[in-house]
Amino acid sequence: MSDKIYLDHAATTAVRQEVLDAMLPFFTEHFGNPMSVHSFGREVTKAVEASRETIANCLGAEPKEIMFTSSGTEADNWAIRGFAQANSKNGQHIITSSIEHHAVLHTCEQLEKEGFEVTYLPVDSEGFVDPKNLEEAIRPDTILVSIMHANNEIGTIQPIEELGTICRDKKVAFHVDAVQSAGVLPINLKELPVDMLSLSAHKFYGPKGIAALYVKKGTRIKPIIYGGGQERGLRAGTHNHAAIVGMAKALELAISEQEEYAKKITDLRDMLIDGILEKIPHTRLNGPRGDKRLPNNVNVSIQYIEGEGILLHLDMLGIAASSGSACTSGSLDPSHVLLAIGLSHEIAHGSLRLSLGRENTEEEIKRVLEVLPKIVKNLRAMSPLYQG
Amino acid sequence: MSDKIYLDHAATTAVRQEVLDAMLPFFTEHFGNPMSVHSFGREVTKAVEASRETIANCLGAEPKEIMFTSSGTEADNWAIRGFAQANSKNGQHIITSSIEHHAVLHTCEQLEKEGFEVTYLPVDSEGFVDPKNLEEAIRPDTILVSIMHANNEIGTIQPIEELGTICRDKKVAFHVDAVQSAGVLPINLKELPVDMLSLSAHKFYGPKGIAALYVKKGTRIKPIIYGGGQERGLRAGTHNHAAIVGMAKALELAISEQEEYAKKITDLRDMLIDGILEKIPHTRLNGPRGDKRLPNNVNVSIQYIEGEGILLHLDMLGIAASSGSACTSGSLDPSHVLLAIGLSHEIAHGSLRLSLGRENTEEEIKRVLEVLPKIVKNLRAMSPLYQG
Amino acid sequence: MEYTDKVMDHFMNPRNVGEIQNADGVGEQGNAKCGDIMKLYIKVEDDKIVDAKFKTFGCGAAIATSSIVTEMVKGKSLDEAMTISNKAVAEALGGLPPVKMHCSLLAADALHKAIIDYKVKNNLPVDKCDECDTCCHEDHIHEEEN
Amino acid sequence: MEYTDKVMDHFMNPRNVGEIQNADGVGEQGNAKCGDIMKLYIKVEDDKIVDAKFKTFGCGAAIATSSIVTEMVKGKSLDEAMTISNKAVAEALGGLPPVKMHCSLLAADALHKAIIDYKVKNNLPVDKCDECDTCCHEDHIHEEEN
Ligand SMILES: Cc1ncc(COP(=O)(O)O)c(C=O)c1O
Ligand SMILES: Cc1ncc(COP(=O)(O)O)c(C=O)c1O
Repeated sequence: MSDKIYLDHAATTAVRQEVLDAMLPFFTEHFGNPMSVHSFGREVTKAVEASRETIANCLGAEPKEIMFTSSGTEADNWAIRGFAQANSKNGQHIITSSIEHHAVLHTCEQLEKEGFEVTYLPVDSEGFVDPKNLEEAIRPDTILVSIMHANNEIGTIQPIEELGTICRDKKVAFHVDAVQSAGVLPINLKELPVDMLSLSAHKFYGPKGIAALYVKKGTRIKPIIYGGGQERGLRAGTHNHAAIVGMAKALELAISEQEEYAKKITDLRDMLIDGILEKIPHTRLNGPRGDKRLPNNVNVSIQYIEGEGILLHLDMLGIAASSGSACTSGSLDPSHVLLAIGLSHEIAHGSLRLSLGRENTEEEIKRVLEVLPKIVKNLRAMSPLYQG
Repeated sequence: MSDKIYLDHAATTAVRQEVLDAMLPFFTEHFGNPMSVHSFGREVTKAVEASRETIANCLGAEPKEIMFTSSGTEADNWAIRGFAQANSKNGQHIITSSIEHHAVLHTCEQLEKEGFEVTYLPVDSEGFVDPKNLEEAIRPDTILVSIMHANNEIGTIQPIEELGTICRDKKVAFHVDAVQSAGVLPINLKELPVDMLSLSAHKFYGPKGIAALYVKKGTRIKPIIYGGGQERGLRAGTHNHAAIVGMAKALELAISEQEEYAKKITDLRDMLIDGILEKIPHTRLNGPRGDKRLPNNVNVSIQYIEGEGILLHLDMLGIAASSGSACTSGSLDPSHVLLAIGLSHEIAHGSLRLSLGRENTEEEIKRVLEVLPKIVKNLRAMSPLYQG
Repeated sequence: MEYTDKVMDHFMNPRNVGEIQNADGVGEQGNAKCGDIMKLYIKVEDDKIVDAKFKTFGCGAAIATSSIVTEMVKGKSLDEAMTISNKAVAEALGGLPPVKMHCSLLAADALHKAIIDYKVKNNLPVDKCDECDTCCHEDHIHEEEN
Repeated sequence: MEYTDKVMDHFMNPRNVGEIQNADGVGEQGNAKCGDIMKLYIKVEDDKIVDAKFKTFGCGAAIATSSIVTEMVKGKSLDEAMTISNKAVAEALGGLPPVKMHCSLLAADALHKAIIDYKVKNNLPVDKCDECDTCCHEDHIHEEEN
């Protein structure tokens, strides 16, 4: 990576060396199928179940409540579709927010086409769901509420506990997309009123292709992938056990370093936010400040210019950032999250997300603060909207 | 592995060292998200697209026709459910066979619950689908036929070309589960009348957690996993690019060694089949002989005893085998495949699958032929069914 | 799914395999269709089981439970033997994988049947044994099948 | 999605950025809501475009197409310039990613509008340009968005 600066950790992270080391024996040596009745299978079963236990411990869950999937996206799809289909006789109404990840939103939209009704709760200018709005939106036929823990674009941390308590009181199931927060924020499912929770390893220095859905004991959910009897008959497909081992290792490391990491990264984050707002006129921070913001998320709107141009210039200097969610970067529409917090299309187009990670340093932040103002100046000089 | 003998390659294979080597840089070094607009993303996009092209070339397909999924199971689910849902206005009838993998059968059964009609074609005593039966089963409202290339339990290779021609003539889409055959048998989609085809890397010395669905240009299919715009908006979830790279490498190696490998392994297979039938009385071969059988598959029924006992004894000697599909080994019902070819429950319970692979040697086969008769004798002495 | 060492020991080195010629009681449980048949032979003297042998067609657990049940009953009175439950058989083996629990059912049932067979042959009063009709149990626990 | 070297060159070193004071024709296309606005200024002498400048709010492709279109028109007669198509602009850049094709549409349209503006101001006959109403095109090619 040499002198490149990676500031797109919300899109994905590198596998940590310790994690890769833990995975390596499981490719060529311990490669069996855990469903098999022989030593090659048993040794893998042991590794899979030990990993499940580690992950459960990290989250305050029971091992049986952890189900492996291939991605956070699959976990979100499964939680929502699987629950909706298993419980549709109790009602066909689902509640979510307008700033969820597309894995949640597009699943909900598809369910609407299949006859479910979905309410998309608005958020305030910092991206918060108002618990009162949730309370009012719950109807007798509401079966499920899905609200993300932390937003992937603007870093807003939702009042999960409060929202979950409302759901519990009204006897509605509560799913939390914790893909951005797992490993970064503490999550204790022993105490949180949460029925399902998604997490994805590649966001916390684990491998891609592996994720998990926490499904609280007693929660009825149908499979979305049918086949062999893996995951207690609920999610078929040969276990990706090397990745499972890596996920457990990565989460364990993240949890053990969490406090220290959060402190360091919050300092860098605030340095970056303050620096940008100070050095570049006509900018605004998207999402809240302080401890209700993901410690590694910076998202600013830079008026009069379009985000991709900034990304390209940064990229030429070896700095990797994103404009809105990585998953929508190929799209032309401005981020649905930025529109939902009230930005105009024009301003939403000029957003820049810098998401920090373990290896980032103060020097790197300083370098960004040095080059970014010049890039912006350059692009603004070209903009018909900027009256310098 | 020392002196262990692995004869369960149909369940899964070890990652080849060359494959792991190809994957390694993509965990810690080239780790970006291919959806991102920066060099970390671009280098990964290149690797993913190059892998797609390699796989396409291996199969005689176009790169755009290769879609990555997380498992053969997901590919099968997607092909059947995705096609059924996208084309249900043309009809709601699906045809498959009674010896498909559970990934196909359970998906079909679920679709039946949702209103589709499914015909399960019978097979003959060697496991072949009769093309005449297919022709007769196709109705005006038939939209899809799904027949596996090679059976995972008894190795029967179906007359895919003939079956596909019937489908094409009747304008019905044709899906082929090639999870057991890809990399082992030649597959040329330029010439085969096939619209969709599933393959899974961990069956040909690639990593677990990655597979592909070939979707012929012009085939309408709906997603089963919604979210970001990956795979042209048809299959969401961050790309598991290290595994994708590994899959391409593994398939490329398998194809380049295919002829030589098939020859070697067929000899070992026949040596094993002949040896068992000769040395152990009251045994029968399940599936055909010759070139209509997977070159690496041996499946025998050993009368009067139950399969698990044999597996456990073999395992104690370091020999890994399976009794029916690995995916159903935890189940108590005898294999649906063995029942479908006409075996009684009792005989089906006593089946043993030995599936060979790259590293197996003649010496290993000899060792199996030495110990297996003793194990069988032992267990039969304990059996109330055996009148010695 | 994993067997305990004790299960593996009884599977690899089953005790009391065979038939008892002129057995005082014989119990058969299961059928080949389900994948397990157990045949249990007992020799009775003074209301005590003095010998027991078995023949079993079945999985590792079926063979191990057969083996241990023959050990458990030897020296026990008929009444004592009748109280040996499925749970006790499983526990004596250090537990069985959930998916295999039905095999311990089979062993106790075969034993109870052998005792009833003896009692009937000897015109002794028989308490109805309700549990003896287990086969291809509907409640196979598929959930736990890993 | 990947840009050609030529696109990156025109993006990093855009030619003819700026406004022309007292331009003979000005064309504006797109709007900020869609994420791109292009403003194209031309100077005309003897029916020939002798200078062109642009200002653009937009993505990399929008800036690169703006830059190259100003190069392409210089020295061309108005009629020649009017025939510069979207396709030609994209081709001049060595191609654009499918998802970005609409940006080349924008550039040609702004050019055509600037020429029409000149003609209207100078009371010259104007051929109707049908293509000039592109914005937030419904046909954004989402299929190719990798
Ligand atoms: C909040 C959120 N949910 C879901 C996902 C999807 O996770 P994955 O990339 O593992 O499919 C992401 C990542 O892009 C995310 O940020
Ligand atoms: C014929 C067949 N189809 C599908 C599958 C499922 O593939 P995977 O293990 O990749 O989910 C298998 C493997 O178990 C198989 O043998």
